Amino acid sequence: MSSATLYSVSYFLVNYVLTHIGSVLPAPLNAWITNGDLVTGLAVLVFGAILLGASMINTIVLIWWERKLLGRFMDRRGAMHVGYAGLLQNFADGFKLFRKNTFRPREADWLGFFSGPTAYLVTSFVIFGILPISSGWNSGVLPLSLLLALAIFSFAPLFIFVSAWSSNNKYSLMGGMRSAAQMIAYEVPLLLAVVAVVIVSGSFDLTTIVYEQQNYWFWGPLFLALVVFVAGMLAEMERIPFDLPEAEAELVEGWNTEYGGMLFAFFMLADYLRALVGSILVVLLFLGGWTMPTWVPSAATSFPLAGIFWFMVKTYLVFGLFVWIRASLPRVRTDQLLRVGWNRMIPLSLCAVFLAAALVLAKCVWPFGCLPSMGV
Amino acid sequence: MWINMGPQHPMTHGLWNLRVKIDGEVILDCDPEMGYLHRGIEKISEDRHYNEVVTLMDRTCYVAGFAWEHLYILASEDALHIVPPERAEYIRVMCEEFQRIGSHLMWYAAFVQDLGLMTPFLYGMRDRDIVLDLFQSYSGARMTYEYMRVGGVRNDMPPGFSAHARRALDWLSDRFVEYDRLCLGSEIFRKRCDGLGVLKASDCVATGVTGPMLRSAGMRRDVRRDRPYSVYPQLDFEVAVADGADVTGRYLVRMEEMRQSIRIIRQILDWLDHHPGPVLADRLPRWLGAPYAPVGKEDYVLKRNYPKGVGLSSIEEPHGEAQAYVVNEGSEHPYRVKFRSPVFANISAARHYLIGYRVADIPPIMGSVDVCVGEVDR
Amino acid sequence: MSDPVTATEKSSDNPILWVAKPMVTAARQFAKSLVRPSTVIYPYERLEDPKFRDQVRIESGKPIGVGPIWDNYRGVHALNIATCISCNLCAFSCPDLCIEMVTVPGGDPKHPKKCPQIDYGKCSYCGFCSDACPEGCLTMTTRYELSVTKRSEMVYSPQKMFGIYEQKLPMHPIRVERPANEDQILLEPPLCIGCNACARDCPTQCITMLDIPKPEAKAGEKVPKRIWKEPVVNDSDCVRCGTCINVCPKECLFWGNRK
Amino acid sequence: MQSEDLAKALAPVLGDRILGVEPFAKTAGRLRFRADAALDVFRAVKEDLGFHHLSMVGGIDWVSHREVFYVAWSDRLGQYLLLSTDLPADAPHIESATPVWPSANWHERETWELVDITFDHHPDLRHLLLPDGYVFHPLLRSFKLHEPEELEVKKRSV
Repeated sequence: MSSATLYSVSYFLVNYVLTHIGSVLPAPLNAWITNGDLVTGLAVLVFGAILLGASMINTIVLIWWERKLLGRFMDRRGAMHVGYAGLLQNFADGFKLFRKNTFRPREADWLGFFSGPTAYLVTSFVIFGILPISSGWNSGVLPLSLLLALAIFSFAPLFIFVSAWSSNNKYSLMGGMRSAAQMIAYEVPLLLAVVAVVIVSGSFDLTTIVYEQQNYWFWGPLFLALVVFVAGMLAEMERIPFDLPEAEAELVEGWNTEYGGMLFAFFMLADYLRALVGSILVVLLFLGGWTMPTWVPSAATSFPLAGIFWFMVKTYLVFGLFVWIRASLPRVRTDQLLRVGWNRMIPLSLCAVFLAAALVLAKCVWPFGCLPSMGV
Repeated sequence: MWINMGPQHPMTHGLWNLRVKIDGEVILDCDPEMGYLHRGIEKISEDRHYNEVVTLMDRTCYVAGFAWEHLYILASEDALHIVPPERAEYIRVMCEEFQRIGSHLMWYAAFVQDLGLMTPFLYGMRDRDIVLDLFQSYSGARMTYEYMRVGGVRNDMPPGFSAHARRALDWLSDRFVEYDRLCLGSEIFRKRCDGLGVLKASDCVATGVTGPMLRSAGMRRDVRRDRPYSVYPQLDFEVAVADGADVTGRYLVRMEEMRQSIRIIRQILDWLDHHPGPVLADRLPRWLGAPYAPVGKEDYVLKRNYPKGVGLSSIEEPHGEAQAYVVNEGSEHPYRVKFRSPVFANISAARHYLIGYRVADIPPIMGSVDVCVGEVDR
Repeated sequence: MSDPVTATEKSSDNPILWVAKPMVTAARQFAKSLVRPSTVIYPYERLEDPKFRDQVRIESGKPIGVGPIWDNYRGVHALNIATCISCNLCAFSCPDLCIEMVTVPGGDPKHPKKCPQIDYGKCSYCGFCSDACPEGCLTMTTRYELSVTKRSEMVYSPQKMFGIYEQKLPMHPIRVERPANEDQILLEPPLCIGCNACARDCPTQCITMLDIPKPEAKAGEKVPKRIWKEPVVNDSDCVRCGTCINVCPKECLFWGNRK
Repeated sequence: MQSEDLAKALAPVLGDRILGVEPFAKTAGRLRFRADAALDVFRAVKEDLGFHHLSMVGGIDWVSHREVFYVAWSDRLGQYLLLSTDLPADAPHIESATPVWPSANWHERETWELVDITFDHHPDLRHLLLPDGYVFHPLLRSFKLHEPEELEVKKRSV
C-alpha cells in the first residue's frame, strides 16, 4: 500500500463502483458512465470528500485530545461520558450547535456577518488539500506548496475582521482589531522562520522539505527558528498565551461574541483546523514529517500506513505541547504582545535565518550530521 | 467610547456593571453601577428574630459566610448584653479563619482565571473543597452554614475533627508553594501584574479602602490586631504587608494571610483539644432559643422589658474591614441592622485605581479587589 | 507578638527562564493526575459513600474525603409521622415560612393530627425546624438530590417525608442541645373560665385541669359563672410550643418566669 | 481614650456644636452633634483627633425623627468613634461629609436612597442600589414587608 496515494485510492474506488454499475446498464449508458473524464472528475470529488471528512474528524478528535490533556493538567478528567472516554462528546456538542438557531443582531451587516465565518472556515479547510501527510498522500506535486499554505493561512485576519466589524458590537470590534494587529505582527517572524527552513532545504515544496530531513530533523540545528515558529503559530492560532482577540475575561468572546449556533461552531472548528494545520506544519518543517530516524527498527516503520501513523502521532504530540503551554501560562497584554512580536521575534527570526545560511555553508554540523546532497 | 462591562460579563464575578470610557485600549473614566443583587437584607432583618438573621448572613457574602455570621453575632451580642462561653468564641474564630482561607482560595481561583490561566482555577477550587468539607463536618452545610447563634454556636465539633483539620492544613500549606510557582514564577504573570492598579496608602485611607488592598500599600492596619475582638488577643499571628500597592502586592498579601490563618487555626485546635465545655450560653431569653413560638396578641418581650442596647462590631473579613451596627429596641426583632461591606468601599474607589490602565488590565485589577457583589448590594 | 513581616520578603518566588517554573509545575500535576485525578465522578462515586471515602483519602495524595462526617449534612427532611405531636414548633421556627401544617389521617375527627409539609422551593435548609422539634421526629437527612420537573413536586407532603424516614438514611447525629428555657406557662387565675381548651389541645397532654374550690358568694357580688377548674402545667413535659396560649379564649395564659 | 477625654479634647474646638459624648461599648464613645454644624465637627474630628478613615455612614428611621450615624477610625488612637445626630422626620437633610472624607460618597448615596436623608452638596447623589426613578425608601418603618397589595395601591397613586 505504501505506493498508493490518496488520489489513486479514490480513483480505484470510483472506477470500481462505476464499472460495476455500468456492467448492469445498457450499452450506451455503460459507455457513458465508465468514460475516463467522469471517473476522473468523480475521483477528484471523492478525494475532496475524504480530505474533508478526515480533516473534520481529526479536528474533532483534536478537541477531544485537548480536553483530555487539559483535564489531566488541571487535576480533573475532561470529557468522559459520551462514547468511550468521551470520544463522542464533541460530536454531540457539534450536533447541539448544529440544531441551534442562528440569529443575527438587527444592526449587524448581513453580508459580512454570514460570509465572515464561512470564508474563515473554508480557507482553513483548503489548506488541507495542500499538505502532504505521507509519501504519496498529497494532492500532487506543487512546487510552492509551503508558500501557498501559509498564504491561505494568513487570509484569516481579513475574515475575522470582517465578521467582527459587521457584527456591530464594541467587544467584537476590539477583538477584531486586536486579532488583525496580532496576526500581522506575527506573520513576519513566522515567515522568516520558514525562510530559515527553506534556505536549508532549498525548496518550497513540503514533500521535498520532509525528504531533506532524512539525515537529521531540522529542530536541532534550527532550534531558534522552531521557537520563533511555535510562538508565531501560537499567535496565529490565537491560543493562550496569545489569545487576546478572544480574551474572554475582558472581551467576553472577542470577535465571535455575537455568534451563536452553527456560525459559532464554524469559528470553533476553524480555530481547531488552524491549530491542526499549525501542528502539522511544525511536524513537516521541523520534525521530519512522516519519516522516522534510521535507528528506529524497521518493523515500526514498514507496516501499512506507517507513514500516516507516525505523522499523526507527531502531530498530536506537537499539539500536546500547545496544550501544555495553555495549561501553564496566563494571557499577555496587547501592547506586550506586539512589543515582543516586533522587538524580539523579528530579530530572533533574522538570527535564525543567518544561522540557517551558516548551516548551509557548513554542510556538516557536528552532532547532527550532513545535509543530503539535494541541498543548495 | 463607553462600554458596559456587565451585568453579564466574565470579568464581573457577580452581577454588577462597570461602565468604562475607553480610547482605544486606554481607560479614560469608569463608573461602577451596583444594585443588581440588592436583596434588601437589612430590611428583611427587621422582620426576623435575631437568630433567623443568621440565615441571611450566609447569603450576604456567599464565599465568606462564616465571617459575616461572626460579624453579625458579635454586634447583636453587644446589643443584647449576652456573653458567649469561651469555647464558642474559639470555635467562631476558627470558623472565621478557615473562611478566610476558603475565601482567598476562591479569590485565587477567580483572579488567575481572569488572566486567562485556567489551571489554578481548578487547583483553587479543589483545595477550597477541603475547607468546605471541614465546614460541613461540623455545621452540616457547605456554603450556607447557619451555625452561629446569639450566645454561642449551634453545636460542638464532632469527634476526630481536629485530626482531620490538621491533615487538611498540612495539605493546604503544601499547595501554597505550588500556587506561588504557577503565578509568581511565571514571567508573564509578573509582567501582567507588577505595577498594575496602583493605589497608594494615602488614597486608600481617603477612599475608605481596607483589607488586603490597603495592606498591599504597606499600611499595617488589621482589625484583628488594632482592635482585637473575640479571642484574637490570645492568638499569635502576624499581619501580612506588601509594599507594591499593586496587583502583585495584593496577591502576596492574600497568600501570606492564608499562611497566617493556618498558624492561627493550629493554635486554636490546640486550645480546643484541651478545653472542653459548653458552646452555648446557658440562660438565654426564650426568643433566642431555637424552639421559639411567637404567641398571641400580647407582645411578650415588651412585657418582660428586655433591656435595650446598640451593638457595633467590626471584624477583619477576608475582603477587608466589615462592620455591623445592630439596634435592639427590646423587641424580638432587631430594630435596625446596618452593615458596612469592605468591598462596597473598595469598589467605590474604582476610579482611583482603574483610570490610565488598559482594557486588558481591568480583569486582573478588579480580580485583585476580590469583588463579592452579594455583600456590596446586600 | 513578633514584628510584622512583609509578604514580599517571605514568599518571593521569582521566575527562572521566563516560564520554566509554571510549566514544570503543571507537568508535575499532570503526572500526578495520570494515576487518578481529584475528580469525584459524581453519580458513580459519592462523597457520602463510606467505601469511597476509605478508598480515596487525603493521605493518598488526593484532597478528597477529608471530612469524616457526612451524616450531619442538612438535606431533605425525614418525618416520623408516628411520633409527631403536631406542636407547630417547626412551622413557627421556619424563617422562610415554607412549612405548613397539613392534616394527616390518624387523628381523632375532632382534633385532626397535623404534620409539617415543606415547600423545598422556599426552604433554605437552615435546620431551625429540626432543631426546634421537641420529639426529634423531624430530622434532616443526607439526601440532596431533589431535582424535579414541576414546581409543585417541590412540596413534600408528610407522607413523602415519612417515606424518606423509612429509607433510614443517616440523619444528622449532631443533636443540638435545646437551650435551657427560662420561661414557663403561667396563668392569670382571675381571667380563667376553666374551659379546658388548653388541656384539650396540648400536644404533650401536660396540662391537667384541677378542681378549685368554688368561692362563697359575698354580699352584693355575684359568683362568676365558670367551670371551677384551673390548668396546671407539668413543666418537665412541656415543650413550650405555645399552643395553649394560642387557643385560650380569655388570654389568661402567658409566658413568664416564676423565679 | 475614654469618652470624657474625648469630650474634653473637643470642647475648646467645637464648643456648643457638640451636644455630648456618651460612652459606647468598644469605641471611644458616641459623639452627638448639632446637625447644622456637621462639617465643622467632621473637620475637627478628622484633623484634630486623627480620625482619617470613615468606615460607615448609616441612617435610622425612628418614626418621630431620623438619625444619621458615622463611624470613623483613628490610627493614632486605635479606636473607633461613633458620631450621630438627629434630624427631623420631614425633609431631613444634612451637609455631606464628602469634602472631609471622600469615602463617604457611596455610603451617603445608599443612605439617601434607603433612609431618605438628603445630603447637601453631595457631588453625585444618584441611586446606587435601587433602580433609577425608584420612589420608595425601603428602610423607612413605613415601608412594610409582607404587604404587596398595599404597595401596589401606593404605586398606582404615585
